[in-house]
Amino acid sequence: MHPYLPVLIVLAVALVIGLVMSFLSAFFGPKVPSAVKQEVFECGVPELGSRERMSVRFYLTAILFILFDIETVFLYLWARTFKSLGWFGIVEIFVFVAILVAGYVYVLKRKALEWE
Amino acid sequence: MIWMVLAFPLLGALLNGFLLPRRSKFLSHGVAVAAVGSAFLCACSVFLDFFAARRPQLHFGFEWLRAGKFVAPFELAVDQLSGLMILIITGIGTLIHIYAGGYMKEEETTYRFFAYLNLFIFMMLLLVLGNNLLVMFVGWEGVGLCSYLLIGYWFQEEANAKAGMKAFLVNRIGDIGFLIGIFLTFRHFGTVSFTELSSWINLMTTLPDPYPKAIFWITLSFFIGACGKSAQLPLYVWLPDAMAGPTPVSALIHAATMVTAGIFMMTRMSFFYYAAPDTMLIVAFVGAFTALFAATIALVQTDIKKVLAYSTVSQLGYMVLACGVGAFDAGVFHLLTHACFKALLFLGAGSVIFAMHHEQDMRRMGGLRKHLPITHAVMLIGVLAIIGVPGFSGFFSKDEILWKAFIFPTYGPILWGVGFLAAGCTAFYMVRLLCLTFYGPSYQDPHAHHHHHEPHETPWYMWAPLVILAFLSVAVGYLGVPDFLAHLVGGRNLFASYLEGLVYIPTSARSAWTHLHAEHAHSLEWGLMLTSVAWVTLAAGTAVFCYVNRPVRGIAGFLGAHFPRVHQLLLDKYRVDECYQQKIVTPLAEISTFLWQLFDVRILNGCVNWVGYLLMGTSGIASFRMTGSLHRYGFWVLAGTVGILVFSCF
Amino acid sequence: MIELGFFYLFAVIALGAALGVILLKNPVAAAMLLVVTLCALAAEYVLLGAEFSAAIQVLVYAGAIVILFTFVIMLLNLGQEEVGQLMGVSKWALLFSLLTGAAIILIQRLSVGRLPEAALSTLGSDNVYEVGMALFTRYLWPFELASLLILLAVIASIVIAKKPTLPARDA
Amino acid sequence: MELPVLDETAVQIIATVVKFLVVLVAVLHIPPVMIWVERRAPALMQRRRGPNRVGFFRWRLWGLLQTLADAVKLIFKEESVPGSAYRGFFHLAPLIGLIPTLLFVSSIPFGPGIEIGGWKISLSVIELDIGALFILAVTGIGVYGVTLAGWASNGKFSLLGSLRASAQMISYEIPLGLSLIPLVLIYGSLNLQQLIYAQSVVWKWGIFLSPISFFIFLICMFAETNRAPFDLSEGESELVAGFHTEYGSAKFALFFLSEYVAMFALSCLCSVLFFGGWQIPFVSHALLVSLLGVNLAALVGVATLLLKAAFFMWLYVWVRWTLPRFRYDQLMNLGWKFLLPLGLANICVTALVLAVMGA
Amino acid sequence: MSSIIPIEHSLILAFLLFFIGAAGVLIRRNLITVLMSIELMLNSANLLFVAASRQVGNVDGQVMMSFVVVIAACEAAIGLAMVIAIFRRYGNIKTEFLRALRG
Repeated sequence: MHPYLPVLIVLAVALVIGLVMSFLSAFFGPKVPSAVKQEVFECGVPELGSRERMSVRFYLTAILFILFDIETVFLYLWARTFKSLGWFGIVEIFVFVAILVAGYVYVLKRKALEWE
Repeated sequence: MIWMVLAFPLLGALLNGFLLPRRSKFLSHGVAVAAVGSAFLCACSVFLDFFAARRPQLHFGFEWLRAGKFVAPFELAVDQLSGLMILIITGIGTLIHIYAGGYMKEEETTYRFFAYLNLFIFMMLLLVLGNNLLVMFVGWEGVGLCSYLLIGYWFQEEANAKAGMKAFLVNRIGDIGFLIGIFLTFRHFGTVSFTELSSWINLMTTLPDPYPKAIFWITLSFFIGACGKSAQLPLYVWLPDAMAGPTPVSALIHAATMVTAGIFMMTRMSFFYYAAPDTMLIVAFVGAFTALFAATIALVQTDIKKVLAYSTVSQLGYMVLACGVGAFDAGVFHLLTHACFKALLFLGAGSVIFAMHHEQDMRRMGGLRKHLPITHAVMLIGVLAIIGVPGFSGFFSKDEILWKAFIFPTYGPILWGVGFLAAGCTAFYMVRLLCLTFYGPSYQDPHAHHHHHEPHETPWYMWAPLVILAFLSVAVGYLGVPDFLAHLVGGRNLFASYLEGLVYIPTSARSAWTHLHAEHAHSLEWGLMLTSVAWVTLAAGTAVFCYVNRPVRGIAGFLGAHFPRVHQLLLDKYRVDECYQQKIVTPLAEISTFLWQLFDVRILNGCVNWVGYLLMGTSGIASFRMTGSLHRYGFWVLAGTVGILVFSCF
Repeated sequence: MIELGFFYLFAVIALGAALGVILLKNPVAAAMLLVVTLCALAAEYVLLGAEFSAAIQVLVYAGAIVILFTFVIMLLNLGQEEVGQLMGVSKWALLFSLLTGAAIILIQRLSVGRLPEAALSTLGSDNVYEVGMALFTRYLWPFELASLLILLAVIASIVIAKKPTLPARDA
Repeated sequence: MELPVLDETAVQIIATVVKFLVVLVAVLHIPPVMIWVERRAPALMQRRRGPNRVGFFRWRLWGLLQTLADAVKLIFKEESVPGSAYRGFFHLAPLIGLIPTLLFVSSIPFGPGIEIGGWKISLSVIELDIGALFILAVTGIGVYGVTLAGWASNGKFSLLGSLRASAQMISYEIPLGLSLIPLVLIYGSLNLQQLIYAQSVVWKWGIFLSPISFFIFLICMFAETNRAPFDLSEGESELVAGFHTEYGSAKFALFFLSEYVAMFALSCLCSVLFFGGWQIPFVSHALLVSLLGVNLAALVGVATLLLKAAFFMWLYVWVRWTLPRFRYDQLMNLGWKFLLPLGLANICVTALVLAVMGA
Repeated sequence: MSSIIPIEHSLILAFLLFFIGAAGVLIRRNLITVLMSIELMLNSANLLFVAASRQVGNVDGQVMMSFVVVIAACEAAIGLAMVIAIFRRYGNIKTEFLRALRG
């Protein structure tokens, strides 16, 4: 058996069961819609919607996330081959990490991660 | 090891220029001194290696340039000449670096100063170590650049910036000579390497015409280069102005090392010069007259650094004279002694200026002996050395030159006479400088805002280099005691025998230079020597008589009273600068303006504009597809890809 | 054969989702379908024996890059109405059919006796280890350069995104 | 029991489905039990009673059936969708949140293999050589559930809550990933089952060989599940209920379910990585097998793992009622400016120590 | 893992993906969708790398694929930063506003 077949099985079964569960109330619950019920909850004040724009910091966080996500993946590769590579690998990965840490320091210096 | 000699100063320059924090003066000074000091130690090791082997060593770096037949490797050579030069450059350089830390203490941007200074050392080493003309030329231009940067170190003042510019431009004229020399050399010999050139010259003895006309032009071109760098007539004008730079710079660059590059270069190519007797005569006369010319100007100057600057020009004239009469070893020996005592004099003058809070006018000094005892003592030694008092180094080197000039077969006595007069002037103005500065009553300007500061001796790290230099100013003379004196105690001229094998006369040219090794009556040598000693003593005595303990009148007052026009002429430095301005600079500027108006504005711009108008008028026809829409562009790119794909299917 | 069936299944999912990415008006929907495409491709990588590629595809591509897209869409709060319509589609049909035909013919012609036989036996079972060894020995310099590239990208994007630009000139 | 008609593949497929269904049924029981614990525990701490009425006729069972009643009630509630919502994603978001957590919990090795009728069956639903990377990948996908839920609701509290929650989750994914690397360095494998086998004796447990990793992992466990003290995304005082403000009835229950499943999965993972998984301390598995046989020993293993996981589940509750909530800037600073450098330093030090010891 | 998927299948799939991506770049006016379409094109290249790696029998293709992922990450980061900058400047992100190349 292909080792990834269970992933597919789990995915399929979970999808079916999840769909069933999320439509349980559609079967069992009452359906009495009204205009007020369908408004977005905004603590009772008249609805404004979500039209205002969000802080650019979320974007910067995601950028930093990408940076370190890639680093993490490569670190896993290195960790897996660590026993064969020895000191050579250490030096190599230290250079790699050092360069990325430079980016991290830059981000900190630009105060891109300061949440007010 | 030889690469380390080059690497340390460069590293120091890079560290000071780019990497180190710039606030700490102590750090930048320390790094600079450490860089040059390490280079000096390495140079000593290189020199000892060479000295033990007694054989020139070539160090191949990498192939630098290759264009057709033209090959220029980056190659260094250590031989008698460059080995000696690297010792002078790094040794005296170290002392001056140490001194400069004190002198530049009140500056804000010392890192810049030391970065330039280290860079200069690097470039100078490159100049002397290069084994071909191109590497030497890199160093040649490099030292010019550093000199420019350092003269204009206080560039906030316009005069300094202009002085730097002047030095740079005047040197350009010499550099053009140098470049033409390189071109001619390559054209006629197909190589620019010194070792190969020297073997070429030896081979040429077999040719029917041993002296091709080209050698005259080649040597003349190189001599123009030497005139620029070594401040000879008529290109000397930049050197006095170069005193605008800080005094350690004057000591290092404009006295001890860079200005001697011309003499170094001619010695390096002595085999060429020996083969061109016509050039040699020109060289000898230019040298002799420069020596006298500058010495007479120095008689009346009042700025302490200007006196020393003209003195440098004059001494360089002696060295060039030595080269011109074929006594390259005497020239190099004078180079060595001059490097020691002139560096000493400049640094001493620097100490005086430092103690006087940047007062340079000698008429406002006087009586400093009791305030600056150490400086006084070393300056005294320096003056005795330069005027050629027996027992001091200048005596041996200058007399050797005069002697070699005297025995020169063509116009020898005339050359000797000019040099002899210059020696007297030298003695006079140097003693005058000493008297005005250190003896007599004080003439400090009472209105100066810092009058409540008594002049005081400099800190130890400023006078210690002076003491070392003073010792050297005496000691190095004994390396080159002339044979007839040395024989008295059973020795010989150590320096000449050291240089043997480097300076040699090509076989074909031997006949023209027989006098150099001919036997002469010792009585003649003794006679000339005693004459010059007497002459120097007379001149020095007159100066002492005129200036010690007297109001500042002396010869200036005497000349001013009886020969006002002569005095004015000397004060105006023979109006050379004005003449250049009127006869060369102004017409050049006018011609340039005319050409600019005619060619650039009318013809060139006209053509370009016309083409532009034409294109602007017609481009609309072709640009209707350029909608600026990326989609459209992308579409056509993709369509092209599809076309290629479809095409490649069949 | 089962593998081939799954290959077709995921190929269809990937292509369908990709079509959705370029045709749907709602950018968030497009981003989600992009995730589907990426995951389907990851499945294809697994079928091709490239476990590590599949992992990096899901982890970095689907998990990080598309998150960035989503964040920006939400940041700019692009609703459906702000999305422009498609440009002219008719020539695309032509181009598409031409290109498909050309490519299929080309691939067929290329593959007749020209492609090397699949050399499965040389690929070991420990995929992560092998990729790691290749990356850290033969691809040492590209690897270090990649880190520099990321560094530059981070700096550039922060400079571009953080600095307020000039007010609109003609919009 | 002989099943001669089945070949290996078929058996494994059936076994996978059965194992997953068992896991699914098990995790479906987690929220009710946990909610009961979460209401009884503070009551215990605060010396009050908590829910204790709802029972089965006269057996009250300490109120255990209260949450069951809650669940049933949720299912029978009306499902209300805001008019301005993006309907498709509104319905899909809880599923997108749930499925990755189910994949996550399926990849936990609950015990050593069992043997039924001669077929060897492992006790993890999904067993991959790149297990650790797989878990990181599905965690990454899980972020979309939160993001989509908030965006699809199209309300400002929901959107802000979801952006905050997803930013928080991605921020803590990095230290989470970094904290596992020292273990990979030490044990040399990404396969979870092999990691457990590598921790065969107590002093080789992850917590002893890499305590800093455990520290980072523990903090990330709380942050990844948006639990107290990191439950900023649903700070009632400012954001009402965060990304699931607009959700009700069964879909709300699904969010609940996925949160608790994630907690459970992370607790199990923590036990697997740092506490020897299903192994009983000081008792070797071989001994257990010789005493009880393979299958019984495996069941003991499962029980051991669940016990260890239960401790961390209890820790979740305990911390929630002990620590106050962080501020958002403190949360992000903790993740980016403390845990990230700490994780990197931890990796570097571990690698250097290993290299020195190896050389 | 044992059965062979002929490389032609991967080639055709990669080609179709690339075309869909290219079409997306060309027909969409929304910059973000354009960027996503570029990701599709990059992915088709990735698929080719992985398929070729299997065909040739070494992992070089997979290594290249991971570099492509790095490049895609950088491209997305900078591209989206530019989207933000453009949005600030023009107030929307339709591509027809970007006509600086108009002749």
